[in-house]
Amino acid sequence: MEIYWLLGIPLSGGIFMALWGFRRNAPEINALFSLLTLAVAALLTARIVEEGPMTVGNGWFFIDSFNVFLVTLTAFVAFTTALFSRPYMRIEEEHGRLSTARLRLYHSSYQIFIGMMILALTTNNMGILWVSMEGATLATVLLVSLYRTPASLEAAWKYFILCGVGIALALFGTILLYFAAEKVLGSGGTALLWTQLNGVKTQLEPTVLQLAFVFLLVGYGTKVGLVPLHSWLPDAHAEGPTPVSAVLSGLLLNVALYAVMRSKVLVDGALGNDMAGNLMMGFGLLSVVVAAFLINRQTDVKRMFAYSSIEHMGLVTFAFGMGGTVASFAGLLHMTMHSLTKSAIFFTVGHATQKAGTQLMSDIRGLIKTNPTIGWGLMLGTIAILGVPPFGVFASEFLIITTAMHEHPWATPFLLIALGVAFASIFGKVQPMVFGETGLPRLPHMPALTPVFVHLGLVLMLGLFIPPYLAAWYRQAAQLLGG
Amino acid sequence: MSVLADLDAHILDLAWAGVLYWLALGFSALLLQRWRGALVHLVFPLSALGGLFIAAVGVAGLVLPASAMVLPIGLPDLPFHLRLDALSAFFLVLLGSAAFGITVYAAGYFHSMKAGPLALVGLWYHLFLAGMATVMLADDAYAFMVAWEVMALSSYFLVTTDHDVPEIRRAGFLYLLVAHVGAVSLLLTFGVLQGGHGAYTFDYMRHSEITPFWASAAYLLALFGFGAKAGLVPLHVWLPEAHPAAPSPVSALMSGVMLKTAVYGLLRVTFDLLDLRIGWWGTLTLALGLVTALYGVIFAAVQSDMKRLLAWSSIENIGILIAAFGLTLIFYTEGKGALAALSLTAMLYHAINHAFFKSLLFIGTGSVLHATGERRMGRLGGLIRFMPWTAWLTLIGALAIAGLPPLNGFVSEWLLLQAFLLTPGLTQPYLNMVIPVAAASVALAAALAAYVMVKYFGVIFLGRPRDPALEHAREANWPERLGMLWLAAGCVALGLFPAQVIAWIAPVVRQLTGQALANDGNWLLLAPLAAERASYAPLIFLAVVLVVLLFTFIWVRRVYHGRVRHADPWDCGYPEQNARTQDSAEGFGQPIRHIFVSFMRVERETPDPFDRHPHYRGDSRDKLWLLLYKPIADLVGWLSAQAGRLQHGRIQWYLTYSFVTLIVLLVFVSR
Amino acid sequence: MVTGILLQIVQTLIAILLAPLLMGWVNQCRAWLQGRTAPPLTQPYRTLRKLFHKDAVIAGNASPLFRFAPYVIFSCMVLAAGLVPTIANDLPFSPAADVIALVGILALARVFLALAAMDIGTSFGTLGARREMLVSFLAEPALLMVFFTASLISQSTELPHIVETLAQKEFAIYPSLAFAAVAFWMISVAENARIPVDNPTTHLELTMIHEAMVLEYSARHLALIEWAVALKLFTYSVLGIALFLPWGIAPRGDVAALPLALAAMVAKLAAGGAALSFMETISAKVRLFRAPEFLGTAFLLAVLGMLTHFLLEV
Amino acid sequence: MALNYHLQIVNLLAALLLLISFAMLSQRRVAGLVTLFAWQGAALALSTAIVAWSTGQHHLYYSAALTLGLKVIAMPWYFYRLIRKLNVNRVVEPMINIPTTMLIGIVLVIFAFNLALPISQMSGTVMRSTLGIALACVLLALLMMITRTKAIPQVIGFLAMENGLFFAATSATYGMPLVVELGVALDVLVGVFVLGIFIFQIRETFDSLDLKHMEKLKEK
Repeated sequence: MEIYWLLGIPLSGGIFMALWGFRRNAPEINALFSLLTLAVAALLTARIVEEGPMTVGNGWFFIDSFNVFLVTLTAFVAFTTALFSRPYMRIEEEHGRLSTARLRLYHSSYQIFIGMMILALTTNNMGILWVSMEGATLATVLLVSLYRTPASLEAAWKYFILCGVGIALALFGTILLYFAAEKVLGSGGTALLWTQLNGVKTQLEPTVLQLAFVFLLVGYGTKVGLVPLHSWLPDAHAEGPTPVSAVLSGLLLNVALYAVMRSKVLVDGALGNDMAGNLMMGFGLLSVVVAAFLINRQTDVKRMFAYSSIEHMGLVTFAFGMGGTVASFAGLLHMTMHSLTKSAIFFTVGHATQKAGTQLMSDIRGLIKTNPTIGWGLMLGTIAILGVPPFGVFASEFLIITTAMHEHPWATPFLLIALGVAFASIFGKVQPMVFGETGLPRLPHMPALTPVFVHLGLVLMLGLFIPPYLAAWYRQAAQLLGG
Repeated sequence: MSVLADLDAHILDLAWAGVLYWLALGFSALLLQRWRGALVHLVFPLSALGGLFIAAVGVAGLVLPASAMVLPIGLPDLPFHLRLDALSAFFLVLLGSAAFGITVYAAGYFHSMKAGPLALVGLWYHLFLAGMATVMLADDAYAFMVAWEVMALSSYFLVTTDHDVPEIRRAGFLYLLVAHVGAVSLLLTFGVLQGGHGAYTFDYMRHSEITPFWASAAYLLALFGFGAKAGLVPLHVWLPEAHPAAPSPVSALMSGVMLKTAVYGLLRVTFDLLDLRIGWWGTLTLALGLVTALYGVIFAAVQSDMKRLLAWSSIENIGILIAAFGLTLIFYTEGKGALAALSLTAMLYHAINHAFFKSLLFIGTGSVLHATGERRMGRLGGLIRFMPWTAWLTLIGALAIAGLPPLNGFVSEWLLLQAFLLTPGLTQPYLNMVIPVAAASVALAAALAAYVMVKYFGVIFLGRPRDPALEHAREANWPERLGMLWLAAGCVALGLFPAQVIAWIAPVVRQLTGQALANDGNWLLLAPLAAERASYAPLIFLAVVLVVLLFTFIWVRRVYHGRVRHADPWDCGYPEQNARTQDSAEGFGQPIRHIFVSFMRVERETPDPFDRHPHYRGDSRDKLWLLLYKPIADLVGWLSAQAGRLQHGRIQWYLTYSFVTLIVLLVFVSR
Repeated sequence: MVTGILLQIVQTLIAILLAPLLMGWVNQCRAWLQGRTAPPLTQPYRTLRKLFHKDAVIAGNASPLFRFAPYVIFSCMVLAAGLVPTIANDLPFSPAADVIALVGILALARVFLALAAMDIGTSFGTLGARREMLVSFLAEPALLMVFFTASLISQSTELPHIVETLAQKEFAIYPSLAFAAVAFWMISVAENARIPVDNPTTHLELTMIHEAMVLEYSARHLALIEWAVALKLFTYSVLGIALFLPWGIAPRGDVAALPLALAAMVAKLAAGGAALSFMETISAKVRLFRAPEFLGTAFLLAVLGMLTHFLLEV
Repeated sequence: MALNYHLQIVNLLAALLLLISFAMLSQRRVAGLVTLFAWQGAALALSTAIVAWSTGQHHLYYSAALTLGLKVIAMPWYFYRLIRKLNVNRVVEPMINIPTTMLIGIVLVIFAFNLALPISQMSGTVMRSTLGIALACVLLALLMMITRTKAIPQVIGFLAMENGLFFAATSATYGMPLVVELGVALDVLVGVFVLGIFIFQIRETFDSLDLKHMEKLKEK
């Protein structure tokens, strides 16, 4: 039952905003819808935790420990982002960078985007999964180009074309999947249901499935931002409004990776070898290393953190590629930590850039003086994302690196180098932004930094203590993925 | 009361309580940021008491059997494991006793600091203390790494306390970077040691077998990781930058205590977690240690900034520690248990000695800095007349670190040299060649240390004030003096009662090498192996010196008059002499620079004969920076430039990437 | 034991009393060799006496350390002299401080001298201190290496045991000791401010090392320092004797051998002093920055001594 | 017999699709490109209809109709309007010259066929080699997107790719479940709509549809 609410609220929210989004209090309503979504998601989670995996709506929706935690995460980050975007967008409007009409578009697509992602997470049908992924892309394309500046248009165009192509390849993969499935399950509706496929995965045709996986990996991998399919990501993150960057980085990438993982489970079952795992490890490692070196060259703060997202998604992909319960557990943990931390960072960065009126890091100095909360938020967020304990990102990196050293020692030198370079690059650029003398004025609006510290607080807590039910939940998911 | 009744059951709870106490003080400091008085007069004194408490727990822990506990925090399958055995206990004593003096001092030092920053300092300072204590208590990889990084992080924030200065920001960045890279390599060490499926407890590692190859890998990674923290050449570059940048009590903690956590970790991994040790590790480590020692002391001799000088001297002492560690490994793998015990004792002894005298020197320097606001030794001088307390107490530290009897520095040096000296023929001939050379370099380092300390004390406290403003230098306040007094007393006590100290270290040595150092002498005679081979009795020594001194003094006074006439110093016929004609710090280091110039990049501004206001600046920098680090930085820059080419804006190219990736993968799978 | 303590005291007193005499003897020999009329043998005693009677003149800004140092230096030297077996071999005090401690004592005295020199803050004082430390940071480890060679042979760092092994055990030729002996000679020349490293008689500030440090001292303080210097020379000489020609030193508990031992010692000292002055006469003082080379050679020789011990004698 | 007959027609249409893809690859004029795209859509619709008829998969009729409506009538009309409005119907040289493109295309086709061969062997449906052709169409379309330097041709390439996919869906498998097809169609529709908005925005921002104006975002 909750599931319909879960989908209904954001989608209706989208329509509502499309109609009345020009209202003065639209931001509040936006936040309200997100809050409702979060509430329902919490209810759903509660049920899953006690009743275990279930299929709803005669098999159209399937909710297990894996996707339900992503649903909660999505709803949560969506809500906090809505909170953050409330004052942020106001200020943008006052600066005259956005018109009311644009805000209406923004709010409406925001809700639809959330709805699409939840659909993608909860659906049981690989085809619908594809449809909703595409939908999420379409919903965000116009958000990326919201400012209508040449740069933002360019970014949006690249985003659209590259992800469009990628997603098209994913469709071909889905077709192949269906092609293989219908011979086992017979043609018709059920042949794309993941639960069904999962049941018969050992009988599926290996040759077809490995082709299918290549297409799915390249397709959804484009949205995950795996090197070398990542080219759209930094542009889109840098040019879109900051709340959008936050949800792109924090949520969309996860959902795309979720799609890959769903297919991987099937393919592993069908092939019985770890071809899929090796591919993912390769992509992951490549992404980590290349992203680390690219970070070193950045001058635009949002762009830099976009690359850091690529790096972390690479790390997660690598972890999932390694397989095994510990690695999968670490991967899931890292997903969560990255979403929370990275969105928090984007919040602070948003305020910082708004204050400085530029995204060039060289022009942002001494935040800790002008606005200590922003300064400390950015500093702590950065430290957290760089994998320094006691923040949770370290917990997952700890597990990933030690496991890698144990299972695939050859990969560790690359990780060592990449992490070192990334640390040097990011921290070396953030430190002068936070510390030192400054020329910036104080901010007229009180920035909404509660989300930041809520996120960082959670990350800190999860680094030191993971509540038992949460842990159990992760374990089930890890079992599911790592076999 | 029941706690005291069965202490061995509760000792670990007490230790953990001490850690929590520090944490609590840290956060209360954050809450008290409105009340400066409370911060200065309450928080810091209280945390000093915490130091004493931790030290006491450590002393008890040395004699009690090892005890372990599990905390309800950490990762799901990996809660924090704590364990208190002799090794941890020893380092807890080191931490606690040094921290007591330093924190008492800090209460005076931060007296004039503004409330806001002071609250932050209070927070990080106590996180730092708690982190170090937890490092020594941790009994699983995760807890260890968390504590390790908390320690690094909090000290980073302490280093960057006044972050307006670009150099300090740079120093902090360099420090955290090296610390992080080191931490990752420690992660890899534990990655090797862990048993898969999340078996990360030290207890598991202790009982697991491992192939020689992987053991060596683990050891080298550990050496790299801990070396980065300890400032082992060539990973030392951050140290001379970061230690001076911090407020003096923090510098004292970093040099005196934090560096020892690296030593602790090295001991823990090598002698506790690894189940086999290989000979060449020892030789390698010994060599590295000696290089570090000499490198450090040579650069210490040419420094002109007093805190930087002390930082370099810390590198030297770490080098000696690591060398002793390597020697222990050699003896241990050669099956010479007694000698291993001897050199390990020397190492631990030197560790705690260094904790005391280096902290003392750093805080003494801090008082000078407070009184004069000047870090360049070339602008100081003659302070013994205006700050007698600071001067005389610092002198004790200086003599101790110079390894002069009867103070503590001499004892550890003596033990180490004995370890070298009493080597019977080792099985590998090349080791027999190594030992004398090693002994020679240790002796050389010690002698140079004396040079450095004469420079340090002489230039700062003796002679004529090089700047008239120094006449108004204010003596250190009472808490500061108290802190210095404690540490100085420690130096003297450790120097005068070696037999007791060694008996007290014995449990640690026995735990690690399976054999303790038998003192063949009595309570005042220290005889490590056999009385007729070597012995040393500082108390008698001191007594005789004092007797002779007293006798001479009385005799001179009795037999002759004590008339004294005060006059100007003799100008040797050059009436132009003034305070500026004394040796500057550079001047005093000049002979050393002259000899070892090949290690340094010397930058000099020398005045030309027609300058109205002649001005000289000399600076000798570390060549390794150019030879090792800059190339790495350039390489990274180049690589990222190459990576940057991927991203050149043309959507057609981006599409091509996807296209090619697809084709390649298809080819790959359809084989 | 009682005899031991007596011997210890007697021996120390002998050292204190004879030290200036040795100094006088060296000066005398050198005067003869240079064809000057020699000062009387007791000249050093007279100088000391004169100095003790003078009024002390002290720079106005001298700190307590300045006045305190001479006493420390003197008593350190007395201690050092007391540690070396000159005539008898059972010294109850020797377990308290072995050769390494002996080096430590010498270093302590040196450090105090250097600090005292820097206290007044004249350019010459600091210059002297710097040079002194420069000389010592090479001489000290070299001296240690010499001792190490001896103690590797005798498996002990206690001087009496070393002497026992070398003198009273069965006679053996130790090539390593040859190296050590040469090194020791060079070291003691340097440490006692002798040509070619320093010139004890010069008063040209720019060339001197030791003298530059004591420029500010006068009267009783200077006397104590001069006496300490004499003691230092004496100590090094008897050290050399104990290490390299220890024959004749009375073994433990053999009181009867003492007179002979005394005679032997005086003879050896006389020879040594003569040799020293001879070397001084035939060699010229080197530039200051040659001194490190000179001492570096000594250091290397000493290390070589140890190596040869490990190569040939183990 | 009848089946065999339909099979031949579908294969013929498949060949036609491939041919059109090649034609698109070589077409310099935008308007011509649109026309070709329309023809491709028509062929696609026809083949779908035939498959539907021959196999009695009735929901395929809907798909056929949808294709006809969207890709043969609506979109081409829309594009013609666009071209007229923005008047961008000029001869445009692709990035790589035509013959080379053709060569690469042929290589791609061979590659696609080889790739699809093992799968076609086991294909349960009557349409054997169509999967290979579909894959070839997809790759060719992608190649076209790479070679074109203007916005509209790129979009058309994108849609042509969609066609290839659709063909794969209908012929290789007897069409995906209806829901999915509707979803896909909806996405395509919205996508084209969004693209339309974009093209206008691009036009008014850069007053040109040349993609070389959009190469600002890159690493210095």
